[in-house]
Amino acid sequence: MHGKGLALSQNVLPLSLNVNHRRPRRLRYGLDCTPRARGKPIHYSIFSLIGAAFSGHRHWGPAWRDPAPKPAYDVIVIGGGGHGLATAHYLAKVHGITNVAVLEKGWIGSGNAGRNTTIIRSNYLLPGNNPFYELSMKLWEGLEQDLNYNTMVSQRGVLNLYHSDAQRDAYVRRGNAMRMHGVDAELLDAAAVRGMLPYLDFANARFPIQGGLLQRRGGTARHDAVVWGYARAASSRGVDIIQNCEVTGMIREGGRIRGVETTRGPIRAGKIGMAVAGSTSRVAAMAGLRLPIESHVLQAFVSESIKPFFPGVVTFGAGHFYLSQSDKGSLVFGGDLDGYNSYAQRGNLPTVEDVCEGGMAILPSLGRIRLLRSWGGIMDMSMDGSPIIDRAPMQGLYLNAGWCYGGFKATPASGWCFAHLLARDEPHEVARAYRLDRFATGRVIDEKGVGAQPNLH
Amino acid sequence: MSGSAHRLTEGGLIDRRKPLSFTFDGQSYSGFEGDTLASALLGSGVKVVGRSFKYHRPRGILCAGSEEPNALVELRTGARREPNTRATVAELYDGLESQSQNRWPSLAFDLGAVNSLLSPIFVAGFYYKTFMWPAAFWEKVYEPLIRRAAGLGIASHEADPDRYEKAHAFCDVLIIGAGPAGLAAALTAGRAGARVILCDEDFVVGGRLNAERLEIDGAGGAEWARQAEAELRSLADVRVMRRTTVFGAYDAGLSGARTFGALERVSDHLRLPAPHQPRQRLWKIVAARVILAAGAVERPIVFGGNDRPGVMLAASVRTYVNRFGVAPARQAAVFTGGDDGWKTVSDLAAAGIGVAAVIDARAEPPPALLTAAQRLGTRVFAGAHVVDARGSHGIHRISVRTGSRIEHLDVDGLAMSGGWNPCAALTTHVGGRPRWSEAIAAFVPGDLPAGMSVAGAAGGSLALDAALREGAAAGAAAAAAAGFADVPIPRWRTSEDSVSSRALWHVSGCPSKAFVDLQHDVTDGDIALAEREGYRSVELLKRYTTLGMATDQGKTSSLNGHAIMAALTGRSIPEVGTTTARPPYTPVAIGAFAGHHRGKEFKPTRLTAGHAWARQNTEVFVEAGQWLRAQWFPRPGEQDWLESVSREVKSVRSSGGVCDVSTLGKIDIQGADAGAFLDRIYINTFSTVPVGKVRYGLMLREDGFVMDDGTTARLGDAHYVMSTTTANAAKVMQHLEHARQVLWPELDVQIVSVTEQWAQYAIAGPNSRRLLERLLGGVIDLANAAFPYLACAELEWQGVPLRLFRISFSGEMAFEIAIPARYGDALIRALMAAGREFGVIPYGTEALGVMRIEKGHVAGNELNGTTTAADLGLGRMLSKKKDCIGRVLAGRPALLDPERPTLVGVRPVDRKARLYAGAHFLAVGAATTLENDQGYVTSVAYSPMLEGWIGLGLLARGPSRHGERLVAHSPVRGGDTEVEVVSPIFFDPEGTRLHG
Amino acid sequence: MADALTARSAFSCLLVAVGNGRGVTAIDRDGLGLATLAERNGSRSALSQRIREEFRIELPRGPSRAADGDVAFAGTAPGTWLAMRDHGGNAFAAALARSTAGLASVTDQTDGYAVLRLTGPMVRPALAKLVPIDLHPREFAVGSVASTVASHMGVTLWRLPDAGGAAVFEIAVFRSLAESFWHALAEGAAEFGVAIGRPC
Amino acid sequence: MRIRCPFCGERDLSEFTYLGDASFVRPDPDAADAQQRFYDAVYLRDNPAGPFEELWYHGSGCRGWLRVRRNTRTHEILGVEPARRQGADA
Repeated sequence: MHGKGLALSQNVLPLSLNVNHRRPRRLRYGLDCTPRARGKPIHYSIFSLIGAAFSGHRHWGPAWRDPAPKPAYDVIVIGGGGHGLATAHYLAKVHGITNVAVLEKGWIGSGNAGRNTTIIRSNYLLPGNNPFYELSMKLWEGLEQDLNYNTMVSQRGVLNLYHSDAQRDAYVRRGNAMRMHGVDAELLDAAAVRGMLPYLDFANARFPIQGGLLQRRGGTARHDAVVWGYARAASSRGVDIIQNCEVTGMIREGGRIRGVETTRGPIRAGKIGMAVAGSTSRVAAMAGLRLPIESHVLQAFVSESIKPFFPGVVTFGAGHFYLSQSDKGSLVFGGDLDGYNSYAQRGNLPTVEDVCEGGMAILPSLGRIRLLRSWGGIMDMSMDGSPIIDRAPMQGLYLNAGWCYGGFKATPASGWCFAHLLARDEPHEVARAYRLDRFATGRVIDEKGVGAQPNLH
Repeated sequence: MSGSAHRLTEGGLIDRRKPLSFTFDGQSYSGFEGDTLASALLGSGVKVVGRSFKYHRPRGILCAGSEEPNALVELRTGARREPNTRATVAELYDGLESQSQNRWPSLAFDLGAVNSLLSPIFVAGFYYKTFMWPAAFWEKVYEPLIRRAAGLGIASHEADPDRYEKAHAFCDVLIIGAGPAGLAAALTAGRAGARVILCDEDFVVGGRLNAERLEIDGAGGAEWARQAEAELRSLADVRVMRRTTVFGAYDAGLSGARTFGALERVSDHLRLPAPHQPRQRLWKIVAARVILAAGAVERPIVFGGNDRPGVMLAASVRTYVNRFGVAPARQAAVFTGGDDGWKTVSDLAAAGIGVAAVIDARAEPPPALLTAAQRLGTRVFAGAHVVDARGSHGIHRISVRTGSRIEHLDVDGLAMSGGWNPCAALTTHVGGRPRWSEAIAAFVPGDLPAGMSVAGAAGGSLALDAALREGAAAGAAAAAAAGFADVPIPRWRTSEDSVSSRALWHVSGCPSKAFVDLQHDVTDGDIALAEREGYRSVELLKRYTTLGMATDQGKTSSLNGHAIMAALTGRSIPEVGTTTARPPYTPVAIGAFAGHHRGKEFKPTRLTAGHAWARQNTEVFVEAGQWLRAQWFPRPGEQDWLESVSREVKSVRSSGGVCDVSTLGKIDIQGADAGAFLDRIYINTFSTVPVGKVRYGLMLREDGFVMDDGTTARLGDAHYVMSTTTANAAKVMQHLEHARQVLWPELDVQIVSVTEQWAQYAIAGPNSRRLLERLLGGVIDLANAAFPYLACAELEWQGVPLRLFRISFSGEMAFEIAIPARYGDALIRALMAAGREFGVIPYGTEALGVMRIEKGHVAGNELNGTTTAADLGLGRMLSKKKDCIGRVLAGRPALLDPERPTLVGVRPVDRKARLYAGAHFLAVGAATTLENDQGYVTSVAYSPMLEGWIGLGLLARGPSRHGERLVAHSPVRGGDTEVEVVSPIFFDPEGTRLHG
Repeated sequence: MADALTARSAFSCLLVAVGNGRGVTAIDRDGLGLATLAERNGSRSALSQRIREEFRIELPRGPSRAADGDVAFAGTAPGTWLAMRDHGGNAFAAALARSTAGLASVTDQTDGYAVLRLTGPMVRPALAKLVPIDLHPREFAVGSVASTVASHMGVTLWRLPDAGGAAVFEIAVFRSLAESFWHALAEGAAEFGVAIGRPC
Repeated sequence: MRIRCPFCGERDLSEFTYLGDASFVRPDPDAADAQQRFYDAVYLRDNPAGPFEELWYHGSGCRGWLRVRRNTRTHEILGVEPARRQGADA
């Protein structure tokens, strides 16, 4: 199909994407590889690494500074996860706003950034979502060069299996929407899926595999490295990353939010952005705000390390299961939410069983591979399964929330668009639909069509 | 080679009369019943059993338990191949096959070992700093190399041939660990009459009693454990579960009863599972009280070459000597931070194994120990450290540093004792945080989950008498708390057993690599690098260096790493903190969590009463949720599905057909307020439906979007029966219960699912009435006047209740007949027999789908949760006279937007062209962009009546655009088709055929 | 015209002995008359009175089963019972509806559930592989009733008086699930041996 | 997690399905600002970290709707009662 120029906002380079290619050229958004001045981190490369080897790696400095909070900033970003740090990075880099603090109550990446299954994809159906996630994918494709940090973005493909004609028709509709936006998508029949993954259960399946929707540019990234890479890049541009600094209240003057109370004292700012995922409702409550969000626990699992066993990412269409294999050799997999509101970063046994049943249903060779570790992340589940990037009703406060379990793949675009909103007070073109008032007007973005019940999204 | 040189001639819990043969890397060896693979390998003189993760360094056996980080092997072959199996817990069986991992071409000569030469570059996190240019090289070059190098064992791609199963157990007291503390607890709780479950991951009970030379009441520890087990097995309500690991603690309920996950390795000690036996069984144990008696794990010491084969934990050396009768070395040395290591000296000596030296980090070890050493002729290095161990395929020399003096000793085994870590993981799974104990220099259980107590070493009480005392007390207390009478708490006399846990973390200034995490090759230098780069939080340290992320989950490594980080940052260990332990305690096979829910048993299968008949007439079935439904009924000579389905459609419309519609949800709704209740559920009115009539209804979610549709019949003043779509039956039932119990409890309504009670068949087509008249033989007058469209009746036929409905999905004159399901098989056979002379045929879900599209009836593809009543052309059904669920929010601006895609029919302009569901509507010639997207095709069918493909779709302003031409754009399937927008009712728009 | 209708049990052609021994004995209860009895709002005491007169049975208020002769009522939800009569067939529900008219809603379930009677020395270990509830004699006494889930299938089970020194349970599963249920039961019980008893 | 069903007794989590905030009260559909009230009731949540009243459905048991009080930080169950007001059964 013919490529088309993407109509992205002025600070995104228009580009043309040929979906027939295995993958496009890595895009270099303001690629910047020049070594840092003294005091800044040493530029990472094989050469600096070899050099370091001779000195016993003694000259590596901290990847990011550890400053004390200043009394005031132009912008405060609450939440030192991927979204918050990406926001700070793009504020500094794209918008030149460097007097920025990122406040993290624990250690950076201690929330969902470090508790996900590292999948990246842009295979969305609805016009409100599709361009946003595709911008994210393009940012992923240039991330290492942008950050000078190997985030191990690995486009080994994401395959969604279908098991019925109705499911196939829904994927056709989605695949067509993706292609209409220049996103790569291919519909595979059962034979093609078997060719790719011969060891899936084709012989004895309760819900036979009829085919799949494939996005070859989808894949995985090393989640912790994304956090550290953004932190290092933002810090090197002057952003203060302040760990162990929990926000305990909002400083309100008139109708406006002027700053935050924290465990390390009050900090004032012209604008305050929230990027706190599962803690969204709690922080919003400090500003007297009720939001269309529930916090739910999503469990994830890793197996023991084994030699290369599974190439890309696959999702089961007749159960709750998705799987990939990390570069370290662990199978990384997950499934459905536990289904009840939770702020405890752990789940219960029925979900573990449900996920493993799904795994055995499509990949019966998993049987003897051992589950090594499980954990739970607190998802900010919105009422239509899509996020909110918008101004809060009261001045000075900005919302970045409702990521459900799609937060990781959204990290770059979330930061990009939130930075744009904070810098310009207007929504970024690809995030226009993520309004807070869409639930009142009915302009919901409901990919699954399950309505106002977050645990079903 | 002969193993004899490495086996003691007597002692231990192995049966020397029962030799077992096994292979490792293709070479045959022999061991004895009672061996683990590890003890059998050591007993055969095998020192190197694997290669490390990153540097591929030769590794031996470190431990004797489930915490082993080094000795991972591939067990069994073919589809049963098991990567990363810890040789220390693999029970030996005759014919066991095992291979070493992560080496090529061989264990002895592994090319991967070049990584060791590159180790100056391969430091913690090196991959984050490089492999970035050129970008396109990542997937193509760098990553494949990394992926091949990483990973340990190789998993089979063949389906696991073994069975797994799940089981549930309930008890008053769950005791985790059958060492001295656990046995004492079980004895007291069991004697009190409590229901006790005692689990141990080992295949013999006794724990440390089997590994040490200890005595209880004059009997040997192991012997005492046998007696205790015998008594426990004699108690009716006590269950002793060996080979069973309690791997996870989960949330409790109001009663305090808590769920635990446990894995029973039913057949792993056998060559093959016995008939009807699973390989493993997943237990879900609900326990009112829990006693954690899981013991403690010894810590390695971080010094140069501490990963060399032959360097072992001191207590594990004792285990191999005392329990397995194995001599791990001929001439050994012991490196200890406290008294504990000295026990290894005496046990080795007692077994006739030479002990060249004891290296004690303390300046002044207790005099008693010194004299004992003197008696044995063992050299003592006080205030000294081992700084290096040499011998890549088994150590032969160690370097001891005393002050500034370095001395070399030739030994072929080194036992190290760096202190003890209580196994407290299960106290933290549900949120508890461990507490630092200066007394034993380790983290011990802190705040405990409700209902849990800890006894013995798991709580930091390492000595035998304390373990027995605490266990007995905990057992009695738990039984009492569960409501059982107090029992006298037994006292046992024990032999002298002082266990010290004195911290010895790290020997600095070693000439060679000192390992913290042996499996992941994390060295003290990596910890220092992480500190320099700011990854100081224990969680960041873990993620950056992968410390503690190996298959042992840091049991032997995390605390040593944290201690080094504490020293580097000038903080105390409790200040540095510890990482959270997460389930499972030890790795659990994924197959066990799935149980028998795999293959065809992944989910239950629901079969209609007519299924046996259908099986005799077709092999083509389709999954509809959990149901199986006949998709079509092929006739001999028919080329493909399209020919069969088209024939079925034409037959129905020309003569008649019968279709099993039993899978549709049926809900019995009774009560004085049943009508009023339905008025609030449906957007249209049902309280006004006369008895004996049926009405089509549409229900919304409270957010105003369509939830489900179906017909509801009024059988009596206070009795309706509702039908739902097959897919939404359960959801609607839950929705109705919510409305009845939560929203309007004042209404007198009772609802019951009768989906399963009634087998129901649709009889459609011009001959449908004749068929029924023939079948029912005058039981009821079916003439239009007496039984018009939308009539319903309850009748009795041959002594069996029947329900008859005059409704139609196909647009033909049609009936649905329902009969108690036990007669469903008889009825379908009777229907087909009676219909034969009228040319009535069976039809499946495909023909049903074609006919509903021909009639423009909406179904699943249109009821997708994002459509409104108006979108589906059903807006007029919304009653203005009453409220119903979803009415208010259906009035939101976006839901009333005239631009919303609305139901239309579409036909290819070229009547021979094919249509594809999922194609998007674009104006002819418009650019293929989302901005130009006007809607999409929801359902398509080949209509044999119109002799071409037809479709339903949702199109912006659809109803006003009949006659317009558009492009149905489908790049991923079928390409573009020019279509004409038409009415969604393609066939018999006047509906005359309904009335026959 | 059609010849007399013959009823077909959901378990017909399914129940065959598995494994060795008679650890568990299964008996098909096809034909057991079943009906859901749900009290109308405000008719609790009147309904109890009516049942007492009609069947000499005190309607249980909790999850338990009260029987007299061939009739029994098992509490399955507040104000709701599963009524049963041996060999009662579909006629039982009709009769029950007549005798409780105005006080309760009655729904025939004779064909909705497939019911097995399970007994034998290993019946509890076999059931422990299916249901997540405690069947220990102290916790699940004779007359106890439970609606729960067995290997992803909804079931209602109740305990009858012991016979031949073994516990006796009856377990009802939606008719359409009979084959899947039997498969799950037989696979788990095979190690104990499953025998098929004569219908009673 | 185990939930004590007032009718069936304490049962495993897997027998229940979750709806959410039990404070939902269906607003007056005839109110002048009905749409705003329904939006508020259907979409907005307190989503507290700590004790929380929520609705669970015992779908694999008695099919009763339950009002469960549970701590969302610890998953501790604090109380359970039938959602259906007792008056209706009197």
